[in-house]
Amino acid sequence: MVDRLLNRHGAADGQADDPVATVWAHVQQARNLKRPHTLELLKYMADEFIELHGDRYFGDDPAIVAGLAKIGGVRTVVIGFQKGQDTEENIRRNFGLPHPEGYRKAMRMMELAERFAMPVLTFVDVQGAFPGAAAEERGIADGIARSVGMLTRLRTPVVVVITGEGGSGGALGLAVGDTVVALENSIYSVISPEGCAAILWRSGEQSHQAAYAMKVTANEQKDLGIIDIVIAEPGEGAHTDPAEMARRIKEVVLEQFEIHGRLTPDELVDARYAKFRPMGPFGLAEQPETPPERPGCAGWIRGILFRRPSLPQFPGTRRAAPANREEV
Amino acid sequence: MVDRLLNRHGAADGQADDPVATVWAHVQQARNLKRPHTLELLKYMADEFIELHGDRYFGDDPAIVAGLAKIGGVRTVVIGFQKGQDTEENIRRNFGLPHPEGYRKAMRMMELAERFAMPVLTFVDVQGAFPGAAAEERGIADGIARSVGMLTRLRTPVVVVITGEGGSGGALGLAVGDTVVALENSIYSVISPEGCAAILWRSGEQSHQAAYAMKVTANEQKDLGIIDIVIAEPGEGAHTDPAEMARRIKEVVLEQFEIHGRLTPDELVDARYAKFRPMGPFGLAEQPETPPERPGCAGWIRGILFRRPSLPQFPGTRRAAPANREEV
Amino acid sequence: MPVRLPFRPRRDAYPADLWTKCPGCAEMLFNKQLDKSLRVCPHCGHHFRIPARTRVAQLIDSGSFAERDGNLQPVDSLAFVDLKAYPDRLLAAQLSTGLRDAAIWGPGTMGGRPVALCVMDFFFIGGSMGPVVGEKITRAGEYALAERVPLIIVSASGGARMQEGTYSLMQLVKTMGIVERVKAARIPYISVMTDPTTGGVFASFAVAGDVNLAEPNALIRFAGDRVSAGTIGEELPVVPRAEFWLSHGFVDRVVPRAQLRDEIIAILSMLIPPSVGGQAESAAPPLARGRSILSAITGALGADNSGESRAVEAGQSRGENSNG
Amino acid sequence: MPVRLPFRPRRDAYPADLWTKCPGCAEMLFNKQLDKSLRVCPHCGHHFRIPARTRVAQLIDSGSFAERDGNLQPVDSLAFVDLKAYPDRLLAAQLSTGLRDAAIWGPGTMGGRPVALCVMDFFFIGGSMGPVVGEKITRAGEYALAERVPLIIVSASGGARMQEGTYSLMQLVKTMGIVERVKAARIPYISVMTDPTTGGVFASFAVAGDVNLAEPNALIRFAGDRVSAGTIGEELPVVPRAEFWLSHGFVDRVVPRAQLRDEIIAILSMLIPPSVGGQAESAAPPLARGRSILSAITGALGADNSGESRAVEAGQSRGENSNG
Ligand SMILES: [Zn+2]
Ligand SMILES: [Zn+2]
Repeated sequence: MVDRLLNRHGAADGQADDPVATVWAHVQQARNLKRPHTLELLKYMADEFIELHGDRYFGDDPAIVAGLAKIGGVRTVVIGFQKGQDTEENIRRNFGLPHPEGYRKAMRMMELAERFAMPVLTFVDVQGAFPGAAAEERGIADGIARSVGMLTRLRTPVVVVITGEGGSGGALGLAVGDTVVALENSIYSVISPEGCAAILWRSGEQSHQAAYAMKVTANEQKDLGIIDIVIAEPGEGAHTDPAEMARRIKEVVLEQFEIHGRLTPDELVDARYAKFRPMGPFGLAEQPETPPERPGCAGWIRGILFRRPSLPQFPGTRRAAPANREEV
Repeated sequence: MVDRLLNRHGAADGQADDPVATVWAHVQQARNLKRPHTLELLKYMADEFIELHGDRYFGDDPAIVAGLAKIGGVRTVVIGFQKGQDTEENIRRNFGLPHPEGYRKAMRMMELAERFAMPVLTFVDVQGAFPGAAAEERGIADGIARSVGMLTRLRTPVVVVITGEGGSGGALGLAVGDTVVALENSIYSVISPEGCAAILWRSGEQSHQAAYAMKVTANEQKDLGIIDIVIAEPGEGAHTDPAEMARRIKEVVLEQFEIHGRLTPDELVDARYAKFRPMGPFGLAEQPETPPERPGCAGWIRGILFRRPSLPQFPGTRRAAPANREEV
Repeated sequence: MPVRLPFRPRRDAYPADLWTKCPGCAEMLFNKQLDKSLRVCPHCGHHFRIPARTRVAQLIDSGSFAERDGNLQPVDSLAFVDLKAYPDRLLAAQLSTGLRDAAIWGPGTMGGRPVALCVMDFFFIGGSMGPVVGEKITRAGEYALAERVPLIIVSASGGARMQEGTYSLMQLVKTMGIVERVKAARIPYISVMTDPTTGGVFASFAVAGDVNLAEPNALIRFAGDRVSAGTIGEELPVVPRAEFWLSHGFVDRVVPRAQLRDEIIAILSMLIPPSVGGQAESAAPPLARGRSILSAITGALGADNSGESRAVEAGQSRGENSNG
Repeated sequence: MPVRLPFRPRRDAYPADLWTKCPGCAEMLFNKQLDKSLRVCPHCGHHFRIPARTRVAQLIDSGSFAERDGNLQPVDSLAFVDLKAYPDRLLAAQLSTGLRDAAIWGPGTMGGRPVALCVMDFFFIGGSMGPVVGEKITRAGEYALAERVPLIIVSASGGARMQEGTYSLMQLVKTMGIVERVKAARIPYISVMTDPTTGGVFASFAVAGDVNLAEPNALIRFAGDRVSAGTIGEELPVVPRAEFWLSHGFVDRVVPRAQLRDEIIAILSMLIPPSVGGQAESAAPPLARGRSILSAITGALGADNSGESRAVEAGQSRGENSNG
């Protein structure tokens, strides 16, 4: 299956007969309950790990784990989503769906990292923030916003590894880094395929179609410039050889720490800002005015406004530069 | 009554026949429900006041009010405890007893003050933080500790006005300033007289005695160097002429803002630290060793260790300098 | 005041372009009257959603707004098709709103004070935030940062725009990135949440104001109905509206539309030191080492001449000290 | 291992100086064995309260602790009398504990790393904090700041000392003042809460560690029983012990006494960059402009020679770049 997915990405040569089904298989792979999570990967990657607990405001969110680690001898702050290994642990960890406390704990750890000159490593694998009442009323929106904001200015290297599902704002809260890495079978999306289908198709049944339309796979996201590095998974997927998976991640992470660590804190923060600043393409109309509200000009407007990237450029429209992406 | 209290402080000339009863009358005056609270005083003092709400974590504590004010034309952040004017408001405001949210709201306002170069004015009138389960488990201790800590480093002038009860850590959370002002009939204590009596006398009945022993009155606290300025109250107390009370407070506060505002932020923070750093006297034994654990030397140790301030200095003991206090 | 008719005619007696039925109280409201009351029902206080340009006109000093970057337009970078193709959705929205995307921004003045104002438009694909909206918010913030003028953002949004995929998600990073920089530069940022402010907009710049204002009864939430219904999360016992967030600590003030402009002006006059004479005011400069706090409190060059007598005195006495 | 007797003799058969009854499991424990197990019950894990000097000996490298300011002694500045005169209470405490007040501090080393250690003693008037305790904590912090070594404070306290009135309250300000400065200087501060840590000690330095550790089952609370009983506050449904605060987000780790020293050493080895060769390590210097992060991550002068090969490589390659 992995090979098939690779082929699908490598060339649209028709080997994958049903592209929607292929993407859905990829989504299922990303969600495989046996995939290694933060603590399992650390078991292989870290020389030593001391988990720290609590947000210093309300609680300790078991869906996000964080602590101090030595990885290849490098002192590191690690923060990651944590699903359970079995039903009991899944219930205790709220199926890996975080409350605001999780992001606030993460921010406390980021602050420690900055203060004690430790790089930050995050592991991202979450369908989205917990959508329940308790999370909402204690400010899950605020927790995500501030965590994202803090990451845009944190004066120490941040490497993000998307290991499974990178789902919407809940994932983004820990996914702003100098390098965003993704495992080959992982996905990244603005909303879960189910959520997208429910809203746009008004039916959860269309989640396969939604996943396809959103281009959720790691390699598609790399092509879009959202992800910097895709790490190939061993065997039939990360869960079949977590030790080898961890070894590959560790190699990439340490290399990235070293690259970003060469900068001064000012240079680093400027570079991170410059990385995300141009993300998201848009067009520039030569007409500074917005379209007039009159009938009959639809074709004219359509001609000016919508140019698929693959089509030749219409004279009246310049496409902005695509998102910068540094191959590291 | 005010005159009697003044006399009592002015000279121990026997006019106050029962000193314990006199102090207790003072405590009752400080607790008079009709005394003006933060919002009532602002009505008279502020040209304009915009209350802001919320701690951005959990809630908005009605027991602590905060916002932006212009006082004598000076842009100011005001934070203060707020008891109710009637039973209904008292219930809504939890009888003025704050939860952690109150201190966290206060810290958010302090941060705004620092960032936008506004001096901070706090009004203190609280028996102590709310001692219930919700406050405890959401970290009232942390809220107080961090609020105190932030005030020790805030880079803008802070003037504290104790208007009624300054009770323990709950009060202290808003009572660290460049100048600590107290109204004449206010009290300030490490614990409420009732709490002190319950612990030391093992009976709440002895609260009068405890208030006397702790030297809770504003003028006694000024003598101890804890309070810098005592403002005389009009008529039979602040509640009998709140407009005049507010006028006197405003005059002092604006003068203090001006004095502290002349410093640079570094100078100001250093001066505030230097003000609190020496608070609390202690002795220095010439013997560096701690007392030996043997019987029969009690008298010798007693002679070395305990010198009442009024007694001549024993050669083996130097008293540390009393707390610095600048008369401003 | 609304026109009250002596009797209630049949529904279809109201021409749709002249009358609007209030969803709050079911009263039929005369559109011209409704516009005069800023599209707030005079009977029940229901705040109707309003287009971005209407909002700008309500907030800004008349004639002072100069729209910027009006030529930014969305592209269909994912070639996204759901029940409709994304370009068709865009076109329909553009034709019906007269906007190229769901936000406009520009410099202007409020009460004579220069500001950078960005306003979202819910009528454009539910006010959803894709790259163009994120770019406009970012540029408004960059302008605020460069010119040291306050940033004001009025949100009205269903969240991130799904049709532009993770590019839309990245707008949360862009907007929080500039908000953090505006804050670090000590420039005031006022967020105004209007009905509705949800999803990724609530979870980025909208929640992150120095002061968060909200219109009465505005729906504000992160998890949408349809999204959370599909998961294990239980629903909130109440619909989370502006007043809910006031008591839960994330909104500073719930402000009726009629007072919104005045409140923003009043808050800005608190957060920004007065400047000299009739000159335009600007945000406080960073406190410099060796510079007294008073000079920052009272503005870079002193106090203005309107009732700031104490501040002037303070400045003078300081001057005397340094001469003495 | 404890001595298990084949039968249980009558209580008074145990000489009090040889045996201690465990309040956790009611087992009679042989004192010498109990000392060997760091005064933790081998049957039920009950952590007995221990004197400050015992705690120091358990934590610090043998012989490395040099007590400072042992001559600080309390004064009766309020001439305070309750059921007893304060000087009499002090004297009794001093005679029974061999301490002048409820805390001792000094520099020392843990695992070879220099630290500033301050330990409270609950047996001295309930470990209450007056000016002497506050002064010692402050001086420990000042030493940590001056020498750039980690600050470690072990709390055991009933709160502020009432007999010294608001002077005791001001110790919350002094201690938080120095804690804020230690943190701003990027020096690690580890707070260890032991049974009990309550009142003003919990509400100041004890809660404010970069890392907060607590011993199992330690009582930790702000509002004391007798205090809250006299007011309108309802009691917590459970007694708030270390594990409660772990789940409520204010304690990072609950650490059994046998692991405490090793955990502190391990945490410090994470928070402090390695130094060169056999030299004493110190906390990270502030990140300077123009200085790469790597140099801070790996220590001021480079990496040590024990398994930090990557860091060394990084340092070298950086050197090559700047030469090229
Ligand atoms: Zn209506
Ligand atoms: Zn036991």
